[in-house]
Amino acid sequence: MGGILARVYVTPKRGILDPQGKAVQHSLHVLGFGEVADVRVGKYIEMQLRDVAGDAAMARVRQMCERLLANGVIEDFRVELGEGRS
Amino acid sequence: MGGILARVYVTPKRGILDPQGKAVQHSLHVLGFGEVADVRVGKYIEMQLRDVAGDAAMARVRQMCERLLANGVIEDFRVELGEGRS
Amino acid sequence: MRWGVIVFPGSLDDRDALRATERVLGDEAVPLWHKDRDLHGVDCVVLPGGFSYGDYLRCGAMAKVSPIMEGVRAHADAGGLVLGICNGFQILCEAGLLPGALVRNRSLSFVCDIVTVRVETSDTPFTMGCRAGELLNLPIKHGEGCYVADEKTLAEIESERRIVFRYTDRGGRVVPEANPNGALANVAGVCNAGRNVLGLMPHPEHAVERLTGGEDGLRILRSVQLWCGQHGAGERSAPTVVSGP
Amino acid sequence: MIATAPAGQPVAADAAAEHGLTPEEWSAILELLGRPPTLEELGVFAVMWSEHCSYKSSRVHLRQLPTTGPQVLQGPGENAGAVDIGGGLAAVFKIESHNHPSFIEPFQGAATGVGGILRDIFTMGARPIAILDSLRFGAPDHPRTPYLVKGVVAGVGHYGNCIGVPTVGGELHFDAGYDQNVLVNAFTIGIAPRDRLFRARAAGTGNPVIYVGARTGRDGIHGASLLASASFDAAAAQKRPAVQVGDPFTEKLLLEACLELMQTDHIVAIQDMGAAGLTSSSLEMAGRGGAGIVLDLDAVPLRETGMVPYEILLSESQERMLLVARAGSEAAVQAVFARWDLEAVVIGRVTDDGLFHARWHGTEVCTLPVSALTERAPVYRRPAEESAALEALQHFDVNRVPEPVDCTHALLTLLESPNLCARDWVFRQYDQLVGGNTVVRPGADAAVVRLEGTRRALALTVDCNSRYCKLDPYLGAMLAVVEAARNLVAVGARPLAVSDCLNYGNPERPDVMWQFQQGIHGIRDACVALGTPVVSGNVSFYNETDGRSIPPTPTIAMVGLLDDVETFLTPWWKAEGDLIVLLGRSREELGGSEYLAVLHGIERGIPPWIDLDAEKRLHRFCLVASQERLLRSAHDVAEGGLAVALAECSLGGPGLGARITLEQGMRADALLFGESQSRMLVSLRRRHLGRLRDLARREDVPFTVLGEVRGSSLVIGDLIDLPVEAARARWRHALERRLSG
Ligand SMILES: Nc1ncnc2c1ncn2[C@@H]1O[C@H](COP(=O)(O)OP(=O)(O)O)[C@@H](O)[C@H]1O
Ligand SMILES: [Mg+2]
Repeated sequence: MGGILARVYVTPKRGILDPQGKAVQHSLHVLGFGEVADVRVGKYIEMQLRDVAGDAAMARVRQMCERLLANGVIEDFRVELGEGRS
Repeated sequence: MGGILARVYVTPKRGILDPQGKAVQHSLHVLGFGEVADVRVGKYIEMQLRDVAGDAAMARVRQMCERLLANGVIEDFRVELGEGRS
Repeated sequence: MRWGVIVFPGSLDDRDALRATERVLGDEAVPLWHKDRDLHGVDCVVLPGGFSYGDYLRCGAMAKVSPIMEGVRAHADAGGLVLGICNGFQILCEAGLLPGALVRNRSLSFVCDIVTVRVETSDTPFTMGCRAGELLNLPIKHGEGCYVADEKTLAEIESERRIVFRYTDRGGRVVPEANPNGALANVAGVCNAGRNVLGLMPHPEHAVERLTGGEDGLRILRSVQLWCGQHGAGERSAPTVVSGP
Repeated sequence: MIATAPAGQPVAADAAAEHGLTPEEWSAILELLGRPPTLEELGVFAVMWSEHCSYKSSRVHLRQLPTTGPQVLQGPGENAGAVDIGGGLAAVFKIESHNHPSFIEPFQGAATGVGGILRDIFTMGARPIAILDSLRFGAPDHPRTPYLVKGVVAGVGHYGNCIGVPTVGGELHFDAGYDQNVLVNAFTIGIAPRDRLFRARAAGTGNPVIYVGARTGRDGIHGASLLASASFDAAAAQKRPAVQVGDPFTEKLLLEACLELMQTDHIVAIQDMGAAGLTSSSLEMAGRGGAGIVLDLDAVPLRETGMVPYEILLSESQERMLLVARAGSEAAVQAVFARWDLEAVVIGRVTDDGLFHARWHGTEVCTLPVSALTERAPVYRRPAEESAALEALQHFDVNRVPEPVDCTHALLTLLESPNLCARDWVFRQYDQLVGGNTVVRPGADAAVVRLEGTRRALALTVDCNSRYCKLDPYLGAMLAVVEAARNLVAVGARPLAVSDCLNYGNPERPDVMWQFQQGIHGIRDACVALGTPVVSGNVSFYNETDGRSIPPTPTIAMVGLLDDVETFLTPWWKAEGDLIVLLGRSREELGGSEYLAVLHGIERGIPPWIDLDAEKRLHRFCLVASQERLLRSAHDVAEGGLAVALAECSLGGPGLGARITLEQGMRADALLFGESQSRMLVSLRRRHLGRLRDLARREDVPFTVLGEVRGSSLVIGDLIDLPVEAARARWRHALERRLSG
């Protein structure tokens, strides 16, 4: 059966220091990409889910984010659901 | 002027070992999320670009990915362009 | 001989590499600044351990684009010796001077320990003073030392005997329990096709004194001395190496 | 938030309350200024007068600690203390707490704690050479404990590993008393030429004040200062400031740039920006130098848009330093930082008017007498009274405790218990080697770090038994000092000096204040007796949640010196046939022992007694014996008593067994697991027995040959038969198993 593909985007909260983004921006400038005004580096997580219906899935994935995938103190997350590979 | 917001998705290549994805999947199972059949952990990078037109931007961002943001040996990347904050 | 140790922003074991080559081996050793392009005529350039650019984005990703790497590439193409230790190994892979890549340890946590590695070939300037099959006890300390490569690449480096070190148990057996980071085929170090560029996760420069970490690292550093002695300091010809006994 | 009031406008009493200032403190401010303060000035008063920055509850008591001695180069009062270690070198060290932030966000809290103490050290001109971490968590089975432990350990490792300073030791304890208030105390030691220590005294009217390092964001406004100055409760979660994220990479650049600049003489004064950021660093420099300072807040490099002066003054963004340079040195200073890709911006000047001026968009938002914020900060003699409950806690009848039927099983249970099992899982996550001078790594009684280019080495340890302190805050504090010293002696080092981190509950509670005073007295008496002055330290009050305080926890970091690094010792047996000797006397003392807690669930009684003279004789004996190379190993007898100490000698290193016979003469459990002080286990070659015994007689140290190193089991009379290999695996993996639940 074709399951569900969940896409999770975890990004540093606004206002929270993102040292990684800062360092990447610096290197891009050194490489001559001066047009880069700001960089934020986060996580992108793809999950294949089996045996779950779409509506239930959303709630489950949000739980996964709160309990493991994202750190609510310093990170925000966003979830998208799509057609999974079978 | 409102610049361009570039979204870059970097994902581990299929067939390349992704220890982090494996570990995350394991932890999710331990937490009772048995429906998770596969996990890939990648990066999500948001960049604010200034003074560039959309078509040129795409080419520039792909260069950034090839030269720095992604490692072709183990990673694939995808770029999306959108409306940036000004 | 003359060693050069590159200092990237966030290099940490650069001072240890300088101590090992200068104070312990008694060679000439100079720091090389990442913003330079010139290697100041060194025979062997060391990319030291550490967290260049904080390991942000990917280990070695940002170091690979610094000016000094142009010098390193030219040096390597001319047959000069390049030794990448830990973060240096990661940088060489990122720069494409070595095959494969290094990713998060399977445990997902940093590991500091003394491990046993087996010398897989003495047919490199870095191991010509060792016996193939010889066991060395060396420190490791890394969070991203899991060596990965696609099957084709792995098969290739296997057949070309370019896997220079493997993690083993104390008895020299290649077993999963002896693998500290999940590396494919227990790979601890590999070299390029020209055999003049070596990368390894363990730290030979931290095993050069009885009092601090043992002396097995000298087996590797002395091999480099030996090779440079035979090939004349400064000379730039691809290494032709007689296999050890 | 309060900071949205218009800049430079006067505020009223209610704002003071919001800032945690008492009505009395508010009227004191009005009196000092002769007018109501502006919002910015109020914020400055709030942080400078906070417990964390002003030490208002502890100052009068801290004065009792011994802080002088021939070895002391810098006592308390600067960024860190310093002692003379010979060869023209100074050892610069300090321990500091980061408790509340680590409870809110364990990884970043612990990481920024390490980052902060590292800055304190290189601010003095010293290159950091080692870190220790002292960690305390709640019961292992508390639902939040594993998460906190994993986060904190990963955070400590992240910062230390990434900046390239080895973490060579520490401690880890579990106690339900820390369920809601974990303790994360980080220690750093660095080395500098003794005649080139940098201090934080602003001087030279007209000299530029230069801001270096990371940009200023809204991180932790009122974080360290106010969080650490009020009790913790559900509401604290609301007032939670933006969490500080550590950037060890930037700090590494800052470290190298500062040390490079310190080779020159462009610097007049330098101070890191820690708690209360720009405000406290500029005020403390001005205060120490008796100078004034004017800051142009428009010049401060900002990370975020729309920041108001209140936020700029109080931000606790990490990886920033403030320095006063000689007039004319601006360009030279900026050149050094540019080489390391760091910003260095002139944001003010030193003045001679004794005032703190902060200007923004053409208005002066602060005009304050520096002394009002520093030496004229409030000082409290808070009421202190022993808790009524304590006496009951100290009373217990050992005869009601059944002796164990199977002592081997009892020993194994102890070896697997959270406070006694091996810490490998922790320190494997730390780079213990970078720098190339680590001689004794974590796992021994103390770490030994060679002094580059000399024959000497430093020994480092941090210790505290908070159960002892709970049962007797005076004796407990004394025992913490004594155990630390004994740990140094065990590796062959002469104790030099102390840095203490005094973690207590709410000082507004008389019983807590009493615990604190008793703790100070204990440290004072032990340090005076052992000749180890306190050269730096830190007080962390308000470790209390919903009215419940932590056990009193005065962690003692101690530094010792080996004149010849080759004479260092480790705890474990070295060779079959070596003799095993116990130094010191065992008494029937089970009060407050790990044995009672683990096997009988009893945490009562009176901690073991300490005879400081006997302790000193033991130290003298061990140091002579190690210098004359009469010993092959030494290990102090601590938590878990003689049996656990013997087991540790077998389980570590090569893993050799031993044959031991003990004179009975008291309860078997007291004999095996009692925690009598001033004891040390040593092993030696047979031929040295005579000389060692004579030495013991001369130094008047009780000397008992217990047996010999032999076989693959630890055998103690007919009480214990422990196969080393099997026990070792269980001891090593117990911690990880518990944490993975
Ligand atoms: N949090 C920690 N970080 C690093 N090392 C630690 C930590 N906890 C314990 N250790 C190390 O484990 C060993 C045993 O710790 P401990 O039982 O406190 O020793 P002792 O009882 O001699 O003070 C010591 O070498 C100590 O440095
Ligand atoms: Mg101890």
